[in-house]
Parts: sequence; structure tokens; C-alpha cells
Amino acid sequence: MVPVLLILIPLITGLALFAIRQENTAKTIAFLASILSLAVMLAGMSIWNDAAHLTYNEQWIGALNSRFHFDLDGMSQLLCLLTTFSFPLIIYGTWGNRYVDANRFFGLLMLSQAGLLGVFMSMDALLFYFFWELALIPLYFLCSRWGGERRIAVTFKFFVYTFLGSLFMLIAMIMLYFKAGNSFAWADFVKTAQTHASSGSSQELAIFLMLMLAFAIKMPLFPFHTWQPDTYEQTPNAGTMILSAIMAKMGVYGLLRWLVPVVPAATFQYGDNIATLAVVGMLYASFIAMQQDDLKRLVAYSSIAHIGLMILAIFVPSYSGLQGVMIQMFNHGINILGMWLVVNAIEQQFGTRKISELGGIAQKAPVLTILLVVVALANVSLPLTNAFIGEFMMFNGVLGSTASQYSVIYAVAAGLTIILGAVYTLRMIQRVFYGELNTLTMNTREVSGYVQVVLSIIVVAILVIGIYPKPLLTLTSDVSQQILNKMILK
Amino acid sequence: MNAIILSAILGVVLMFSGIMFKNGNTVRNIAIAGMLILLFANLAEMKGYHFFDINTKNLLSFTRFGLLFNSIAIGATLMYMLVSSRDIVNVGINVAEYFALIFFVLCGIAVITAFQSLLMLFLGIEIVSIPLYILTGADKRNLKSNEAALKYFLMGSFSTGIMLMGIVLVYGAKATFNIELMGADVNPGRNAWYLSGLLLLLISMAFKVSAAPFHFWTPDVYDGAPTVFTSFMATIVKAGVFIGFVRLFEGTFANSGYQWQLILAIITAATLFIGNVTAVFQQSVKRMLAYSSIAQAGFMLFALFSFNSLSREGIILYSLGYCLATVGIFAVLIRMKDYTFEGFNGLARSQPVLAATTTIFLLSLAGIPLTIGFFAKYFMLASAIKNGAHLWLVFFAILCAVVSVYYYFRVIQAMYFRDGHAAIEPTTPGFRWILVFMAALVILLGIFPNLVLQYLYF
Amino acid sequence: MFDLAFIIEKAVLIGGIITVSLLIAMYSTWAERKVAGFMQDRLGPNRAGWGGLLQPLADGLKLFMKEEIIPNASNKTLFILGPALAMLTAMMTSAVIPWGGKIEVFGRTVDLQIADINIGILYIFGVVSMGVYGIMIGGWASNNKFSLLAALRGASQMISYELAMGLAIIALLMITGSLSLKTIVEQQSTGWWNFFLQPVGFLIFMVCAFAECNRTPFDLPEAENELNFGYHQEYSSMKLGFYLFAEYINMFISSALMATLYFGGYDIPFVNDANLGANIGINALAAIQGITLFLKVAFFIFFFMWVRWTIPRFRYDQLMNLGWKVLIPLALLNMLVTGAVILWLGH
Amino acid sequence: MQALTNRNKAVDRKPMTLWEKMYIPSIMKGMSITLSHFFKKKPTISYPEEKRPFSPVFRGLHILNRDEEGRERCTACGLCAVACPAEAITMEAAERKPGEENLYREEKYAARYEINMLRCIFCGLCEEACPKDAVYLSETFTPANFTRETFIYKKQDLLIPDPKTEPEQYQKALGSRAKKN
Amino acid sequence: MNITQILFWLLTVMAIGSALMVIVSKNPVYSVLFLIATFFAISGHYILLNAQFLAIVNLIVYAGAIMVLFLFVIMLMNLNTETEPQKNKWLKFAGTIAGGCLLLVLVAALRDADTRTSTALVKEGDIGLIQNLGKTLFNEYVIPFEISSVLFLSAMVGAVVLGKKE
Amino acid sequence: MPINLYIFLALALFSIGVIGVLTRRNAIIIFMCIELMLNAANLLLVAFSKLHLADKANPALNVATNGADAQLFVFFIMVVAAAEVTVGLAIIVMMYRNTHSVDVNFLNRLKN
Repeated sequence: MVPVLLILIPLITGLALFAIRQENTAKTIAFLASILSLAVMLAGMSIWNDAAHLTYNEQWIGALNSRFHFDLDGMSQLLCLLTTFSFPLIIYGTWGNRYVDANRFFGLLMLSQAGLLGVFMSMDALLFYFFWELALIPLYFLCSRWGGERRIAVTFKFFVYTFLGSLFMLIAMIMLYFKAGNSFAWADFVKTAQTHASSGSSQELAIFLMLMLAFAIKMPLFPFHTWQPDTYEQTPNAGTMILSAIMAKMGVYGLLRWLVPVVPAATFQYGDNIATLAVVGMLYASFIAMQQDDLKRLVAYSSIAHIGLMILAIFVPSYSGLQGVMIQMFNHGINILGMWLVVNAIEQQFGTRKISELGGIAQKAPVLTILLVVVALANVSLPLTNAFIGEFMMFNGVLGSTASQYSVIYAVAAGLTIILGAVYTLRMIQRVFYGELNTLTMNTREVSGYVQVVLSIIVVAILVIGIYPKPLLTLTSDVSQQILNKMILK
Repeated sequence: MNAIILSAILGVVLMFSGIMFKNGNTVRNIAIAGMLILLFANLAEMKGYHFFDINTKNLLSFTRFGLLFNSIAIGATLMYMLVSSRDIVNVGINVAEYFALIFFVLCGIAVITAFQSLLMLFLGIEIVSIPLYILTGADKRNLKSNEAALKYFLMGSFSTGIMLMGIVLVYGAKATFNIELMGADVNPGRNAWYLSGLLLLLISMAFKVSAAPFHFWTPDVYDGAPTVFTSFMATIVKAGVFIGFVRLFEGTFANSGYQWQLILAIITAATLFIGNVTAVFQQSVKRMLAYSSIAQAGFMLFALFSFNSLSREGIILYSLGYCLATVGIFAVLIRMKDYTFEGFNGLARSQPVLAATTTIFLLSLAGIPLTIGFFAKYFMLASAIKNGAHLWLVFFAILCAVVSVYYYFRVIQAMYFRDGHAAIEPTTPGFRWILVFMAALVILLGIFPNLVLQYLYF
Repeated sequence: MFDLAFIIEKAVLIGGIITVSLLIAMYSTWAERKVAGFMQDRLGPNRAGWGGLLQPLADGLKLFMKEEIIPNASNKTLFILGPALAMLTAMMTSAVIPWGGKIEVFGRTVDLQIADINIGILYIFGVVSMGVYGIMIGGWASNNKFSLLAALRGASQMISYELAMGLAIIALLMITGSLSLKTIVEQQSTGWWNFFLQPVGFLIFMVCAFAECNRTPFDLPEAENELNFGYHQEYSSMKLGFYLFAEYINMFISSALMATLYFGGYDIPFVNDANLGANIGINALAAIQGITLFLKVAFFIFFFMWVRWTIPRFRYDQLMNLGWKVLIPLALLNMLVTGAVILWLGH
Repeated sequence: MQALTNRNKAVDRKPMTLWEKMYIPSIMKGMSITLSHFFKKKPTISYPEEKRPFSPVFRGLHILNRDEEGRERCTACGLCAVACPAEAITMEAAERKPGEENLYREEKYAARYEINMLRCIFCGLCEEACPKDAVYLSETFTPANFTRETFIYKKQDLLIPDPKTEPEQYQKALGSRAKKN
Repeated sequence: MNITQILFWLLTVMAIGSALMVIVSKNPVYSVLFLIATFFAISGHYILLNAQFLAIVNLIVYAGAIMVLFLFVIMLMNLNTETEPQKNKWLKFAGTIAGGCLLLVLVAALRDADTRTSTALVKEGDIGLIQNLGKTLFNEYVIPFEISSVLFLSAMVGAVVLGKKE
Repeated sequence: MPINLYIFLALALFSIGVIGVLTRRNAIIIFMCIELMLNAANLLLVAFSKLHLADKANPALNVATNGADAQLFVFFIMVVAAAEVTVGLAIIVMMYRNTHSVDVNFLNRLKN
């Protein structure tokens, strides 16, 4: 029941919003709906926390033996929580933004929420694919319609990239379908993988590569990231927030749910290659980020670096590392949300995102600065912030993993990016918030109440998780252990 | 049999209705009513009610597959008439004749879907082709229409010649025209005849469904024909011929080993490639749709490439999705003043309903999930994967599908993201409602393809 | 390998029939003028020979002696091919018509028919449909627009009327059940003449035969008031003679066909041929039969002329209307009624 | 307007009945008419063999008469030429020389006398006008010929044969009518 | 060589020769006439194969009706030699080569062992006679027979639609 | 007669037709060449029908037909050809009315 509600609430709201003309009404309805889904999610994690409420399994396409099968296990709960938690924040945080055809904007936003939630809950490959695309299409429209100057070309690139990836994923799913004896069920996939695990079979390799491609594009993994900075830059801020905070997690989630347990042999065999790519990507993204002048691009590249670390932890696995990935998915989501909110606030106020044009904001907007600093520190994973927990566990996991002989090298290289991350983040803070006031920032006002509220919530969450991460860790411990069990370790 | 006989009769009725009623709209209403009758009759036959007790002497066999497709064709034509019949009335003065010809085409499609003997296939294809030649040239004053008709006619009859030679050689080897009996091996010494015949048949059918490298007539013809008939030709008829294609080679190719698969794979790949790549460079939406129809044919060729239950389901869904979507897009296109992509700029602002439905149709053509187009492509790819041979083709198809997104989304981009004042003729609420209905159908079947597929098996 | 006697027999027959056809055609020209004269209260030709009987020879001589003109702008090959084709197709038709019963010569029983093929009627159709080419080629090759117009008119007229003719014959075939002319004649000699079974069919057939022969009232191709002299305007000398001859031969063959198909062919009316043959011998019977047939033919030829000198020419649209809107529906109706009656009687 | 005769009939424009449209009766009627003519007695007269009797007032070719002694009667007075409404007659007079008395009856005679038969209307006025009874119209037809010149009849063409040398021909040429005079 | 063979070769030479002339002739009228000659030769082959009905129908339908229509159109359009500009030489050459290759490939493919030994009955067998064909047509093939009426209807409609002046 | 002779004859005619279609520019002649192709098929069908009739007598071969079906097929081909010609010539005439040419190379306006 909970999964159905989670999907139907945003879906119906989204469709209904197309009919509502007034901007504020639409915005309010969207906000209320997102709150409602958060409430449902929280209820699902507390009072309805039993199998009867958390799973839903109905006949769908008889000819294909495909089912409406949703299940909320720990990982799904975590990500759904992230989604449902983020959406009210996003809507509320950008309350001040004005949109043409706002009803459509929020309608599409809600539709993409439905898609995202579906992705995180589906236990049927075809269904997964469906929601995967459902999350994408509204965002495409969102970005193309309300984005920046070069929005049409850029978002189209983004769309083509992800569409290509998802088509490859579809092929992989079809192959798995036949392999699993005409079944799309995740459980059957996994069962087949466990019973017929044969490393080196070309088919398994093909499946692995295709799935990997789809997820790599989505996360994005170097060298499939080229769409990402452009798109983050050109999309409206709410879209960017969804893209980076939640959609990037789709890829990570996909790896954990649909790749690692499903093609364990290939994962084991080619894990090192992917891990290497991830590390290279992290370094690359960090270096590029240091060069950036545009706030959005900077955050975008930093996101690539963070995601790279998660990928590394997945392909050089250990229990601790996987747990780290789980919690980091959540953390990165809310952290980057915070970053974007600040960027949005700055852009709304100054009409520019250039670091070089800004400066000295702290003098005029101390609240914003404090909140930002906390978020930024979380982003460079200072202890006591949530990210520290995740990254520490991941490093720990990578170092302790027996899966790869290069784990130490990976860990060192990844550690380097943390330092680099600290460099560019702090430099950004320094340049933007401190230093001299210039003509543009002379009249800086304090950030709006909406943003303050949202940022405060985020900061609270950062600190709470940073200090007491146990609830989240227990939530995912079973899943992490299961995934680890299904992997082939030395 | 219901559909064959009734469509012929209704065609004649419409011919005479032109004499009785001078008003085009009356004729149009009769045609729509006739189409409803036809649909009802065919559905009745699917349920097992045969209105006519005729011994077909094993020349026709009414399988569930054929009947289902027939229903789809008739249903799609009904939709087509509902959205475009006003434009048919505007093509020329011979309104009743146009409608009659459409009914005759449906008769031909009914024959093609049910043929059991090559003779019936031949007749069916001709019954489909000849009215189309005429419809292509219906706009007599228009030089482009004339040229298209001539070109279509010459190409069509040329391929008929090739097809006949193929049939003859096959007959020489197998001593029968019956596609079921053809499976049996009669005389191994004559296998070369058989194979040559099949090859010629393949070429000619490739001509008819405009598969590369025999596609070159298609864009010109589709472009030149009156748009409203292009819509009919490119969708229902093409799908109908495809069904014939599939039925023909089900019994022959599948039995004659897999040496065909490579040829088919090459044809499919070429079709996909040429259709998609050329469509990218088009400036006119009409021409883009013509090339996209070639590209879509490439996907439909998967049904031939791999004969299994998935491919049958796939071709059914593909036909349905393709027909609905393309008919819908064409219905909007006809009303546009400017057929180029720029002509669509800003359509979403002035005509939100049209833009939204067109978007859904385009998404369906591109094969985005939640539309029937996705399942169509899904089944095709799945059948090829299940078949197992020549997997490179699947990847090639995916790449082409991605390319296709480019030109389909150009229209969407023009409608939604670019500013402009799309010049469009006024539309009636009824027209919009039908479009919405079609779009809803596209989505509904995109979520529950079983609503159609179950009829293959009940 | 070669049955010499057979070949000789057929050669003689062919020669004979060609001679007879030519003779009849020759004297048809005489008869035409004679009949025209009589109907117009004149005497007709009566100077060359007794009653003008040598007139055709004189005419022929005149045509031979005339200067042969081939227009410069014409297509020479086709200009010559045209009349040749016309003549050829006209002559070929006679091959399947039975001219009488059997005769015994030199111990051989010989059929008075060149070829008794079982698709006789279809053969005739085939050859008749070839007849268009003579006119069309000649008319086109003349490079004269009147000739061309006339040729096209003639061709369309012939094609149009062929349809009705075919339909009329189909009704007949339903009764006879055979396409062989010999069989049809034999059936009639034992039973009713087909005319009594198929009066409407005969009427249609006859009208179409008129049109096929380009005879008045269907002589549109030669309508001199509109097209000067029609498709053979540029012709002179014997090539013109060929065209004119072909027309008369066609008339002769059509008459023979009408007699054969509808009036019992060589069947002697009111007499049982077989019994008569037993009495007077087979050769004598064949002779009488032949004469009977020729009398019937003569009547029809006379009829052709009679009509020619009675009925004025159609206008072109009237001609087409008659063909497509009257004769074809009528023939279809006739066919349906015949079929229904046969079905009804059969049960 | 009052009709002058009772022969005119108003055109009947009412549409034909089905029976009339079938045409067969009218065709039959026409055919019977032609056939009846086929058997009618032909009024043709085979000219050279058979001849029609002339009427008493028939006016044929001109003849220049001679008297009983074979002398030409014409004195070239020109009255016939004057009388001729078609101006078909020309003549040229000449004086009779001594020794020609047996040829010409009077002192003056016609040296040239031509009648253009293409112009002549055979009205007979020349015959009426002639005071000497020299020209009169016979019962002979104008014969056919190939050139126009030959239709201009010269004197020698017109002169009657000499009664003394060729009495039979003279009588024949004279015809029945002359005798009455 | 017996008489059948002589006739066969005669007709074959005639058929192929006139067929070649069809595509070689500059004047469309000659093309039509040579095509008619080809049809005659083919009809001759039919007679040789004792398919009398088809032989005659071939003559009536093709030579007698279809080709007349062609001739009609060509004559009315007054298409002369000059009307047809020459195609690019290379294109022509390529076309010829392509056609020749088709022939070669097919002939090579069909030179089966079985092909050489199998023979078609000539002058025997009465399946081509009209009564046998008629019975088969109206028993076994009555449905295509009826269905082809639709074809004719549409052709008729087409002629009206396309031919009628607006 | 040996069947291969007929096959080669028919193929020769067929190929001549194809060559004609490929090399000529006059639409009517192209159309005629198509008719030639149809006739080649007809000829071969009749030959095959008599081949199968001959095979029918041979008990070793299990031939499904006595060849009458092939001859009927020819009949239907002729029927179809007739219908096709009607429409085809109508189209050509229509074209001619507008362009005063039947040259297929003029058919390139659609390219632009």
C-alpha cells in the first residue's frame, strides 16, 4: 500500500496540476503533495513497517510475465526517504522563483518524483525501466522549457545520453529476462545469477557492460559525464537539484540493485576497471572543479568526484564500504541540495553565478554564510558532518576490501580528491563570501526566509546524521550484507 | 471473410453514394458508419461469428493473428477517417471515390492478412496497390502528386513483376502455391529454384514495404501524395503489407534454414540506417515522417528477422502503435500551413491540446516507455535477442533509435521550446477530442499492452 | 513425321477458303452497289459484263493501275504494314468456321473446316481483336491528323464493342457448353437453332458485328463529313484496295459467324441432315450443306447492306453510349437471365 | 402568324417513351421502306439502248439550215445574236463573191457563226428571231466533251448536211419538227 | 530436330529477338509492335505447351486490349524519337550490366542437376484446355475470381478519378 | 522440352524487361518492359505447370498439383495486368497533360 500511495500521490497531483492555472495554487498543491508523500514515507518506516504494507505485487503484462512488484527494503526506504524529503525542500527552497506556466512546471516536477520513487521501489526489471524513463522525460521537458540560454541543445544532449544508456539497459534486461527463464523479477535475476554464475561468459560481460553504461551515464561516471556540467548549468535550479540530489542516486542505486547482484561474476572480473575509471574520474573532476568560475559547474564537478567515490566503494566492496555508500547516497543528496539552494539564492539575487564577480557576501548576509559554511564543510566531509561518516566508511571499506589488489592505491588516490575538494570548496567560500565587496554585491540582502528555513533543516540533518548515524546504518545493514553475500569475493 | 466481403460491398456502396449525395460530408458520414460496421463485423469474426459461410478451399485462412491485425487496421482507419476525413473531402471532387478506394484497400489488407496461397497474396497486394496509385495521384492539378503517382506506380508494378517471378520459381520447386505445404520438401534437386524464388520474393516485398535498398521511391511518393493519403499509405497500408510479408516468410524462411538471416539482418540494418540518418537532414516534417516510416519499417523487419511468438506480438503492437501515432501526427500536420520544422514553432502556446497529443505520438514513435511505441520496439528487440543470432543488429537498432530521437524531438522542441506563431487552420473540438482519445489509447496500451495481445491467445 | 496428305488437305482447304473469301469479298463490292442501287430505285452497275458482273474485276484493275503514293512524312514500313495486317487478320478468322459436313475424296474423310480447335470462338475473338492494329497502324503511319483521329476512333469503337460481343457470346456458351464451332453447329442441327434460344444475344452480337466491321451505322472511322476519308485517307492504289477488301472479308466472316452461331451454320433447315446424307451420299450432302451455309451468309451480307442503306450514321458519343450504356448492360442482363434459366431448368 | 400553307408542323419536343427509345420499331419501319424500294420497278432507262420520247416542244442543239438546193439560208443579219439572252451567239458577215451563188442564198452570208453551248440556255429565241428561218433548234442533245473550247460550236459544226449530197443525213438532222414548218 | 523443337527454337528466337527490339527501338510505336510480336511468340509457346486457353487469352487480353491501349496513348501523345532524350550513357551501361548480372546470377543459380533432366510435357496433357481450367477456376479458385472483381472496381474507379476532367 | 530451356527463356525475357526498366526513360516503355517481365513469369508458370503434370505421372515424386493451378495463376496475372494498365496509363496521361512529357527524368521536382 505504501508503494502505491507513494507513486500515486505525486502522479495524480502531477497530472492534476496541468489543469490548474494559478501559479500559487499550483505551487501550494505541489508542496502539500510532496509533504503528504513524505508523511506516507515516514509512516511506512514507522507504523506501517511490515511486509503487507511495504510490498505490492500484482499481475501486469501476462504475455511477458511482468508484474507490478514494488518492495521497500532498507535501501529503497533510504532512497525513498531521500526523495520524499528532498522534494518539499526543493519546492519550498525555490519558493521565490517565478516560472512561466508554473502549473506545468510543478506538474512535471511531481511526475518526475513519481518516476523516481518508482525506480527506487520496483522489483521488476521492466517496471524499473518504465520508471527510469518516467523520471527522465518530465525532467527533460522541465529543463528544456525553463532552462538557460543553451537549454535546448544541452538538455537534448542529456536526453540522448541517458536514453542511449537506458536502451542499452533495456537490452540487458531483455537478455536477463531470457536467462532467468522468461521472468523480469529481480529475485529471479538474482537467483539465476547465483545458480549459473559463470565468470567470463561473453553474454554476462555484455549485460554487465550495457547495464554499466546506463548507470554510468546517469551517475555520471567518467568518461560519460560530459552531459552533466552543461546540463546542471542550463537547467532551472529546481531541476538541477533533482538531477544531482536524487537522479544521480538512481545510477548508484541501479548499480547496487540491478548490476552487482545480477551479474556478480562480471562485476568481480571487471570491477577493477570500473574502479580505476572512478578514481580517474574523481581526480579529473576535482582538478576541473578547481578551474571553474561558474558556481554551478563547480558544484557539478564536485558531484562527479563524490559519486566517483561511491562507485569505487561499490566495485572494491566490503561491508563497511557498502554501508558507507548507502549512507553517503543520502548524505550527498541533502548536502548537494544545500549547495544548490545557496547557488540558487545567489543567482536569484545577483543574476550571476560567476565566482569572480562575487565577493564579500558574508558581510551582508551572515545567516546565509553560516548555513553555507556548514553545508560546504559537510561537502568536504569534515568530521561531525554527515559526509564524514559516509566517506570514512567508504575509505575504510576500500582499504579493507579483499576484492582488489589495488585497493590501497585507490584509497590514496581517492583521499587526494578529498583534499582537492577541500581546496576548491574553501576557495569558493573565500572568494564568494569573504573578501572585498564589489559593485554587484554592495546591496546584498539577507537570503529569503524560505531558504533560511530549508537550509536550517538541511544543516540540522547534516549535524544529526553526523553525530548519530545509527538509524540509517541499521536501516541498510541487512541490504548491504545481502549485496555483499551475492558478490564474489576473493 | 466478413471483412473482405463487407469492405468490398461498402466500397461499392460508397461509390454509389457519390452519385446519390453531392454533399461531401454526407459521404463522409456514410464512410465512417461503414467503417464502424466493418470493425464490428471483424470483431464478430474474432469472436467466432462468421456472417458468410464460404469454403475458401484453403486459399484463405482466418487466423487469430490475421484477424487481430485486421481489426487493428480497420480500427486505425476508423481513427484516420475520424481525424482526417474532412481533409479527404477537400482533396478533390471525387470524394465518394476516395472513400470507396479506401474501403477497397481495406479489402486488400483483409486478403493479405488471411492469405494462404501465394495467389491470394498477389491479388491482395494488387488490390491494395492499385487504389493507392490512384489516391497518390488524386490531386490532379498538382505536379508533385502526379509525379508521385507515376513513380509509385512504376516502382510498384516493377516490384510486382519481381514478385511474380519469385512466386513462379517457388512454385516450380514446390509444386504448390500454398504456403503451408511449401514447408514440405518435394524435390531437393530443385532447391535452387526455391531459394532464388524466395530471394526475388524478398526483394519485391522489401520494395513494397520500402526497406532499404529498395526504399528510394518512398520519400518522394509520400511527399508528393496528398498529405491525407500519405497518412493512410504510410501507416495502415504499410503495416498491412508487413503482415503479409511476415505471414509469407513464416512458412518459408523459417523452414529454409538460417542462411536468410544475414541477408535480412543487412536489409534491416540498412533500412534503419538510411531511414534514420536521412530523416535527420530533412527540413520538412512531412518528408521527415516519410523517412521515419522507412526507419520504422526497419524495426518492423525484426519480425521477419526472428520468427517467434514475441515477433508476432511485436508486429501487432508495432502496427498499432505506429498507425495510431503516425495518423495522429499527420492529422495535425495536414492542418499546418508550413510543413517545415519551423512551422511548428510555438504550437504549444496556441494549440496546447494538439501539441500535447502530437508530443505523445512522437514519443511513441521514438519508443519512449509509457507509450505503445515502447512495447512495440521492446517486443521486436526481445524477439531478436531471443532468436540469438546477429546480436549486433540489436545494438545497431538501438543506436538508430537514439538517432531517431533527434528528429522526433526536433518537432517537440519546436512546439514547446521555441518561440513562434505556428500557423494552423482552425480545428474543431471533435477533432481535438479524437486526438486526445488516440493519445490516451497510445498511453493506455503503452501501460497495458495485454489489452491487445490477449486477443492473440484467447 | 509429316503427314503429307494431311498437309495437302489443309493446304487445299486453306487455298479454297481464301479464294472463296476473296471472291465473295469481290462480289460483295458488286452486291453492295447493286443493293444500294436497288434500294435507291436504281439499277447499280450493269455495264461491265452481264448485270455488271465483271465490275469487281474492273475495279480491281483500276486499283492496281493507280499510282502508288506513299506520303513523304509517313512512316513507310508501318504505312505498308497497316493494310497488310488488316488483310491478314481478316483472312485468318475463317480458319475455324465449318463450311459443311464431311466429304470423301481419294478415300480420305475430310472435314470442311481448316481447324476444329476447341476454342474456336476465342480464336475468333483473338483474331478480331488483332484487327484493330491494321487500322491503327495505318492511320498513325499516314502522319495525317484526320487519319489518326479516325484510327483512334476505330480502335476505341472496336474495343468497346468487343466487350458486349463477348458477353453476348458467353450467354450463348452457357447453352452450348462448347467453344468449338463444329460442335455448336452439330448441336443446332439436332436441336433448336440458337437464334430461338438467344434472340437478345443474337441482336447484341449482330450490332457488335456491325461495329466491328466498321459498317454503317458504325462507320465512324470513315465518316467522310468529319474526317475526310477516315483512316485510309492517304492510301491509294492496292493498299487502299486491301483496306476496302478487308472490310468486305470481315463482313463475310461476320455473316458466316452469325449464321454458324445462331442460325445453324451449314444445317439444312427442316431436314434431318443425317438421314438425307444416308440417302444422297455424303459428298452431295456436304455440297448442299455448303450451299445452305452460303445462302445464309448471303442473306446476312445482304442484311449488312440493307442496314447500311437504311440507317444513318451515329454521332460518336451516341456510338459510345450505345456500346457502354445499352449493349453491355443488356448483354449482362441477358447473361444473367440465361444463367438463371439454365439453373432453373437444370434442377 | 397565319401559316401560308398547311404543310408546316410544330416540332415535337416531348421526351421519347421507352418504346420509342428502343428504336427497333422505327428501324424496322425504315428497313421495310428500303426493302420495298428494293423490289420496286426501277425507273431507269438504259439510255443509249432505250430512249425516252421527246416532247414536241423539245429544244436541242442548234442547226443552221440550208434551202432545198443546199445553200445556206443565213444572211448574218445578227437578229439572233441580239435576241439571245445569254449572248451566246457571235457572227461575222461577209459579202458573197461571184461564183458562190450555189453556196449562199443571199448576197451576204455568215463567214463565221459561233454558238457557245456553255452559255446557251436553249430558249429558242434565236429561232424566233430569225427572219430567214436559218437557225432552229433540233432534237439532238448536247454531246459530252473534254475541253471547253469544243463547246464553242463553229459554223461547220452547226450546218446541216447538204440535202443534195447527203439527203438521208439531212433528213435525219432536220428531224420531225422541221417538216411541220 | 523434330517439328516441336523447330517450332520451339523458332518461337524462342522470335520472342527474345523482339523483346530485345522492344528495349532497343527508338520509336515507341515500334516498341509496342515488337512487344506484340513477343506476345505472339509467347502465345505460340503456350500452344506448344498445349495451353490453348492461355494462348488465346494472352492474345486477346495482352495483344488485343492492353497493347492497343498503349498504342492509343503513344499515338495520342505523338511521342516521336526526339521526345525521349537519351539517358546518360553510363547509366544505360550500368542498367544493362545490372540486368545482365541478374540474368547471369539466376541462370547460374538455376543450373541444377535436376533442372537438366526434368522436362515439361509438350503437346500433351489436357489441363490447359478450357473446360478443365474452367472447372478448376469455378470450383477451387472461385474466391480469387470473385475477389479480383474488387481489383477491377478499383481500377475502374481509378480510371474515372484520374481521367475525368475537373 | 527440357524445363531448363524454358527457365532460361523466361529468365532472358525477364532480364530484358529489367534492363529496359533500368535503361529507358520513357515512362510508357518502362511500363511495357514491366509487362514483359510479367509475361516472362507467365511463360515460366505454364512451363512449370506442364512440368508438374509430367511429374504427377511419376509415383516417386509426391507432387501436390497437376499444374492447372499454375495456368489459373497466369489467368489471374493477366487479369491484374489489365487492371494495372488501366490505372497506369491513366496516370501517365494525367502526367502528360500537366508536363507534356513522359520522361521519368523529369520526375525530380520532388527531390527538392
